[in-house]
Amino acid sequence: MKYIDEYRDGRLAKDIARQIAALADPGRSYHFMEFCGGHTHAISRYGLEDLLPANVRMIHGPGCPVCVLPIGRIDAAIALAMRPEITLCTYGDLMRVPGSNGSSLLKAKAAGADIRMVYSTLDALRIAEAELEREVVFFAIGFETTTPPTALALKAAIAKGLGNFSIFCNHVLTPAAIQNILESPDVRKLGTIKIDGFVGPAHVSTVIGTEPYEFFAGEFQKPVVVAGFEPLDVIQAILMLVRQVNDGRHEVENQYIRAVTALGNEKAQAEVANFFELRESFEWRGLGEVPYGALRLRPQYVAYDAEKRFSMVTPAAKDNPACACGAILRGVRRPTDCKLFGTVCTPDTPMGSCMVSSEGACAAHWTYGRFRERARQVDVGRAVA
Amino acid sequence: MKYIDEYRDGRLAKDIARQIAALADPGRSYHFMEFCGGHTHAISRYGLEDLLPANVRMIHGPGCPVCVLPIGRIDAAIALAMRPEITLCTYGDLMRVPGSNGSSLLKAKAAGADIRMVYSTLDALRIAEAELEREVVFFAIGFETTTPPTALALKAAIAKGLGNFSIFCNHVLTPAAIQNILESPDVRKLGTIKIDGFVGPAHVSTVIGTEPYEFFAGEFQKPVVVAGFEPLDVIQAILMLVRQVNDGRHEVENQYIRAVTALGNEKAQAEVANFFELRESFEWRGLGEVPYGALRLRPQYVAYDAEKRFSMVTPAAKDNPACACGAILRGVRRPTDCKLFGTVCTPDTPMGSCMVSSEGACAAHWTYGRFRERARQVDVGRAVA
Amino acid sequence: MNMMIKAYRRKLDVANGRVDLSHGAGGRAMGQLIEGIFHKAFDNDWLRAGNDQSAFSVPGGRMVMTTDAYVVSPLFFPGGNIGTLAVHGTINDIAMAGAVPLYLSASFIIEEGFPFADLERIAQSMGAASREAGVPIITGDTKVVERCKADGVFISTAGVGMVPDGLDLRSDAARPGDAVIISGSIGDHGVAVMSKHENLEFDTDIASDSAALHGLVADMIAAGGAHIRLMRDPTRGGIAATLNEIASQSRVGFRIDEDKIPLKPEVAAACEFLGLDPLNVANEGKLVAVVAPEGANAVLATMRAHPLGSEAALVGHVVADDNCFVQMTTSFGGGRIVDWLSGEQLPRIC
Amino acid sequence: MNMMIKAYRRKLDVANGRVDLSHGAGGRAMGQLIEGIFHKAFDNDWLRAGNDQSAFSVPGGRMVMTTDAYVVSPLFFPGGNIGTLAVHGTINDIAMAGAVPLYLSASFIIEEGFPFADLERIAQSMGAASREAGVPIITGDTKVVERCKADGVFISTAGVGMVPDGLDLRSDAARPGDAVIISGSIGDHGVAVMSKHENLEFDTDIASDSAALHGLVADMIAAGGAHIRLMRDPTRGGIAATLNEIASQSRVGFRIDEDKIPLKPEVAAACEFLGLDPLNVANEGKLVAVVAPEGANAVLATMRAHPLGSEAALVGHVVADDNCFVQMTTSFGGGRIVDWLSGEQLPRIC
Amino acid sequence: MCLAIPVQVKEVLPDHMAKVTLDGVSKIVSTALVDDVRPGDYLVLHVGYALAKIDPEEAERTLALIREAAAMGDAA
Amino acid sequence: MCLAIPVQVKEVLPDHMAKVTLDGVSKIVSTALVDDVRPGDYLVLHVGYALAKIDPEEAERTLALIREAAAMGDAA
Ligand code: SF4
Ligand code: SF4
Ligand SMILES: [Mg+2]
Ligand SMILES: [Mg+2]
Ligand SMILES: [Mg+2]
Ligand SMILES: [Mg+2]
Ligand SMILES: [Mg+2]
Ligand SMILES: [Mg+2]
Ligand SMILES: [Mg+2]
Ligand SMILES: [Mg+2]
Ligand SMILES: [Mg+2]
Ligand SMILES: [Mg+2]
Repeated sequence: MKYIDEYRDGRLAKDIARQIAALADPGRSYHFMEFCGGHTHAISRYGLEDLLPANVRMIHGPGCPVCVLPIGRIDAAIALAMRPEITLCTYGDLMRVPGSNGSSLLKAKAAGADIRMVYSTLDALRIAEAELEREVVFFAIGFETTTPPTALALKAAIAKGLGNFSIFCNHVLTPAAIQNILESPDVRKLGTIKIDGFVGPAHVSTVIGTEPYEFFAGEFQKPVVVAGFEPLDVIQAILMLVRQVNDGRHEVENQYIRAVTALGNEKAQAEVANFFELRESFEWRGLGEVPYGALRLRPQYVAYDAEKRFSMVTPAAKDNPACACGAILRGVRRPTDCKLFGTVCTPDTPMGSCMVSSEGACAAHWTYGRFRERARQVDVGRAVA
Repeated sequence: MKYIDEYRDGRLAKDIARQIAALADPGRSYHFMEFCGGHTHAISRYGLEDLLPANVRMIHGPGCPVCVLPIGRIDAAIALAMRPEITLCTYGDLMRVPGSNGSSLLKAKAAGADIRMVYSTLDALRIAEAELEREVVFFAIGFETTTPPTALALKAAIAKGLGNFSIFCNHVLTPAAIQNILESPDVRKLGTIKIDGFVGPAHVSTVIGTEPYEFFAGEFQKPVVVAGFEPLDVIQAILMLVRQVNDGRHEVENQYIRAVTALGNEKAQAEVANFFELRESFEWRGLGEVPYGALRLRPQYVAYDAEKRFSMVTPAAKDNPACACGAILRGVRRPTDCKLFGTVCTPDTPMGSCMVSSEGACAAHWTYGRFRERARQVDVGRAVA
Repeated sequence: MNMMIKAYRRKLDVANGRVDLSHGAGGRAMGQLIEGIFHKAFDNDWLRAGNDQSAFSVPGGRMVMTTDAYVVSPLFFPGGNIGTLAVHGTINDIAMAGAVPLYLSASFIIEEGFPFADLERIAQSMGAASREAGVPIITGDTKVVERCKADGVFISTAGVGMVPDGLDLRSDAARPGDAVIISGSIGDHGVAVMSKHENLEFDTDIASDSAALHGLVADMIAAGGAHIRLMRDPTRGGIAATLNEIASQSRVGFRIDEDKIPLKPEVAAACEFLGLDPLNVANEGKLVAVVAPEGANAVLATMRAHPLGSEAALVGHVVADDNCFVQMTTSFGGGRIVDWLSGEQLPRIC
Repeated sequence: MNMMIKAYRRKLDVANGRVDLSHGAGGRAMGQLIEGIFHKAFDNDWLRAGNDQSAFSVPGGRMVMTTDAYVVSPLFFPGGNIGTLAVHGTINDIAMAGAVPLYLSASFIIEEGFPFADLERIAQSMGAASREAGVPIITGDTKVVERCKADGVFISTAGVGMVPDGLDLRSDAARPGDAVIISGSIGDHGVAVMSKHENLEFDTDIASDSAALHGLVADMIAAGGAHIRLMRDPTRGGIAATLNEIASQSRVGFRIDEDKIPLKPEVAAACEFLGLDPLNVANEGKLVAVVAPEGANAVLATMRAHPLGSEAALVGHVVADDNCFVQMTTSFGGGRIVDWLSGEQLPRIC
Repeated sequence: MCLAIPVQVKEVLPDHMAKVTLDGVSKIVSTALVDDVRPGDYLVLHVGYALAKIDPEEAERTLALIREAAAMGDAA
Repeated sequence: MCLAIPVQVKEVLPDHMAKVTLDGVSKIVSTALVDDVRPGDYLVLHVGYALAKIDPEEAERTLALIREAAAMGDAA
């Protein structure tokens, strides 16, 4: 597969890993956070951890839009979907995400709600056109990658005069989340946790470009390497980060030059800007309220905004207090530090955001990595004393 | 079963049959037409023919509303039912009646039409109330018995302001059909066919009373005995007819005095008169156009008249020209005289009206009586020379 | 540390839960459903072995195999439910060959949203029926389909059994002169189900006759095996369909006597309500046996001695008839044909 | 004059007709459907006998029985249809016990309105598949349910077969050191079906691998019967589910090598499109065999000599592991667990 | 045509409805077409509606006539 | 997050759509977010929409850098 297989060559990876080991200062440890679930998935799926030296450790960030969606938003979507006139269209990822009291869209569907999995906003539009007597709501979720397709669907619905199509908007913004993590007290407090650098988003960056990361690199003095989602991309980015740390640099570098530019996809940005505006604040599951961390429809499109159109309320819903996701998302703790991990909390019965999608830190570790527990008697990379 | 079992006592029947045989003049034959399919059914179902002397013969009349419904009305109902907004409610009897080109409501249902079998107009009303977004059409069919329930459903729909309920009216009238038969050229023409008397309807008469038959008895000089549908009722009525014929009388007698009065159910008549009016002419399958032989909704209820509301057209559709139903319904021929009987035409693949319902002359003979063919080498009772 | 085993599995919430698509996807949820409901209800070593098939020892000889799909609606009705039917019906088709039923398989197609509680009730009654009959359900399958792509649950069972040495019942074996015996009253099952049908709903105490007939059959074979020509359970289409099938397969006719056919007054009354002929109404715990004349009395006496045959009756005889007519002398004294029902058994008005 | 026989039966209009409720009602219409489509397609003496069950001779020994329901949507897909699956899948579950499949039963649940033409196409391919496999469909059942109470047609097949003397394959027989062999490329079936799925529709030449494996199995047993511990066909849930099932039933772990698992480039590409792991994708003509180390080479060589095993590969080994983990060395060089899929296999975006 | 059966009124219900019975089988039907329905009455039931009452005396009279005719036949 | 794959344009279709392919598997997707799409181009495909073009030269440059790093590692 062109532009895939080349970047999955394991022999090259082993060599690069050797180069990382050679460059990594044995007297210190390197903690890099990959913001994106896509990177988390690649790391776990390909067993990258096994290639890295013990003192280079990856911290799995909050970059999975499914994981960070608050329970209340799922509850609100379920309540909406249970209304007889509503057809809720959603990406398959959301079907199993648990709401309150063990509910989920999958169970709501079983209980009679008209919920359709779609592959694309194009499918949701098609449903709305074909079933004019239904109120078709698209459960929009995702980062800067997934927002432009939602914007185009809205644009098409307006152009076609589709009065039965609306959007339940849960689009969130990457830079705001990174800033939130860097500003969190435990990350800022010297000594408790150390993030030495970031692997920056791959596909989000195709849209927003590398420029938005310059601020963090400067303000927080952390190197950022934007990287593709293939395993060689990731390992090369780690090498680039190790080099920056060793050099004392904190620059934004672009490993994913084949698809990412400094300014990103300006056409996509413009489409998004036409239809969406910032929310002052939005809850990220695991992180809490993130200022300017999400989008909503502009007021002129209120008729297409399901929250307004159907007077949706987002009920308050708390995660299990024993769930350590918040700390995990900020790199302060690891999945196995959580008492619930692998017992009460598994991908079949997730208790917190990190277990919800296979890109969450806990789910990735459970699904791909838990065999390592036995081997790892002494946790050399443990950051919390 | 009270008021059923008493009238099914076979020993009494044999004795009455013996009395009929004793009274019947061996020098002549007696031909009585039972107008009603209910009588036809009872005669076939209980094997009454086997009890009667050879010179007393029953002719099966057109008294089955399913049989006499023209193909075009079925076609019209199917075309209506195929419209996506329509829910067509119908008595089960109509489901298998063939329209043109091998179609039927059962097949239309299989092809996707929303067709519901109901036991009562009450069920159709319930469906209309429960599914306000559907156009619920009741396929109304039947004689004077079945019309009052349709009238009451219409009354209730109006009272409830049910705007999605309407009626495809195919109600027909018994006296008109009897008159049509008596006035048909082959029946009038002396010598070709002889009807010596009528067994009058049971349940139709509970509604219209015995009075409407006085006209025929007088005008056509034919005895009429209104009779119940149980086999003893029928055999007693035959005895009463034999007596009248022997006496040279042509009176209206009432064998079914336990349920039928001279004036009938005036309340039911009034309800019908409130909502229905005569059609100048209506096609009876097998009989052709019968003047004043059917009802339609009064003009003030046009909104509830599916024919008007949905601009229904009744396409012209012809029976197989080899089908002898018309002559059979007038008593001129018998089912086995038809070339199609039992070969191309069976209850599974009916070609004409008499094979359509188990109360039709051909179907009753096929379903219950065809074993008699072998025995009956010489057809003593055959009326046509 | 065994994480697979340690991993907490939330208990199936049988009281309030519903089947969703994950229960048919081949993952842990499916495993939990199968174990928590089916294995528990059917409980036996074969299922516990967890193979995709089950093994058992058979003696050499003649075996029979049969299958039926059960799609009854409503799923629960007086006297049983779809699960008991699925056990009894398939056992009966084995027993009708004179065979000793040995094992059953069960395949479930479940509609998304189906309540666990109903599924468990069905599974439990299948387990009970199979234990009572001594015929274990040793292998099965579970599929889940989307809402409105099934009707609650459909069950297909298959079964195998061994035919006693020397016995060979065949559908073409009826001979003129043979006796026709019915094991009890007709129409109970069909009327019990129809009484709960949406638009027809009427009140009655009639319960389905659903029962496994292999015990009765074993007694019959012991008493008059050599004389029994064939047996059939008159299910869909009632005894009318069964007698017509036999007639056309054996190229004979029947002459039966309406007065001799056992019929409960309530069933007769319900048939009057619905305009149905009880001869067309389904049975699920009755059999029709065609028996050589010399064995008829012995077989009949044996049947009457069995609880499931206490009302057995000799209702008529096989006659030579090229037309394969099933003729009946009505209780009224006349003659009529008993035909298959044309089309579906619809409640009729006329 | 024989009126029953003379009575004209309008030919089934297979080109344009549809199944309606009368075809499930036990009357003549049903008989005509069954004869005109099923008996014609499956054509054998057992069905022609017209009994509610079919009889056959068996030698004494160990028999296996299995059943599966087939509800695949769409009904037709590259490489097969629901009917071929229903034949192959059940034969395979018999073959996985090392048994020689003998007979099949088939029960059909048909949605009102289903085109005769589609039904005939399905039945014909079932007949062809069963003849090709030498495993006749000897008994069956047909039910018709109302529109929107099924999804075109569902088929449940059951099957029986005889296990060769001395052979005893069991799910708990895997032992550390045993070799794990896969008979060919994985994921073909699931991808072929998904490629025709409504919302996912993509174009590809991938065809389902649907095939009957009993011939391959017979060769394997002849070559290394004593060394074969167990076999499974990795259907729903893919080889991930199959290996996890075996691991937990045998209380062992697996260590497999991603590089050695046969995978077609198009299947890999389709999985990229859909965000699926081919290890979770269904197969319908593949088997996983666990073989004692000393027999592995012989079994593998035999498999490669068979057309259905030409790409067979030894992909890993059984290891001792209380956690029953299925571990895989990725083609990238790292390690990972291969887990069951949680919930339904959904196309995912992330 | 017009299948109809004799049923007995068990209970008069509001809105011109009644619970009627035939040999242990009961059903709720409309009596809107018949006046003055009381428990114990026999009605002629057709498509869920009572069309007429059955007059017990006339029913007995009919049976008497039938028996009389049969007796004559028996004697014949 | 944001599963996306590189696909090649086989055919440009009206209304900003294109038929794209990956190793013999093809699908029709939207190219409304990317300008100037031509047959042979490689695109990054996400939820049915192309988000970006892939620059073949930069792709090669990345691979060269990777190989270079690997060579250093190999030597290490
Ligand atoms: S294991 Fe579950 S409960 Fe614990 S931190 Fe992870 S998601 Fe939260
Ligand atoms: S047998 Fe058929 S075609 Fe002939 S008269 Fe009767 S209904 Fe008409
Ligand atoms: Mg069977
Ligand atoms: Mg059966
Ligand atoms: Mg299975
Ligand atoms: Mg349903
Ligand atoms: Mg049977
Ligand atoms: Mg199986
Ligand atoms: Mg299987
Ligand atoms: Mg059957
Ligand atoms: Mg459907
Ligand atoms: Mg299997």
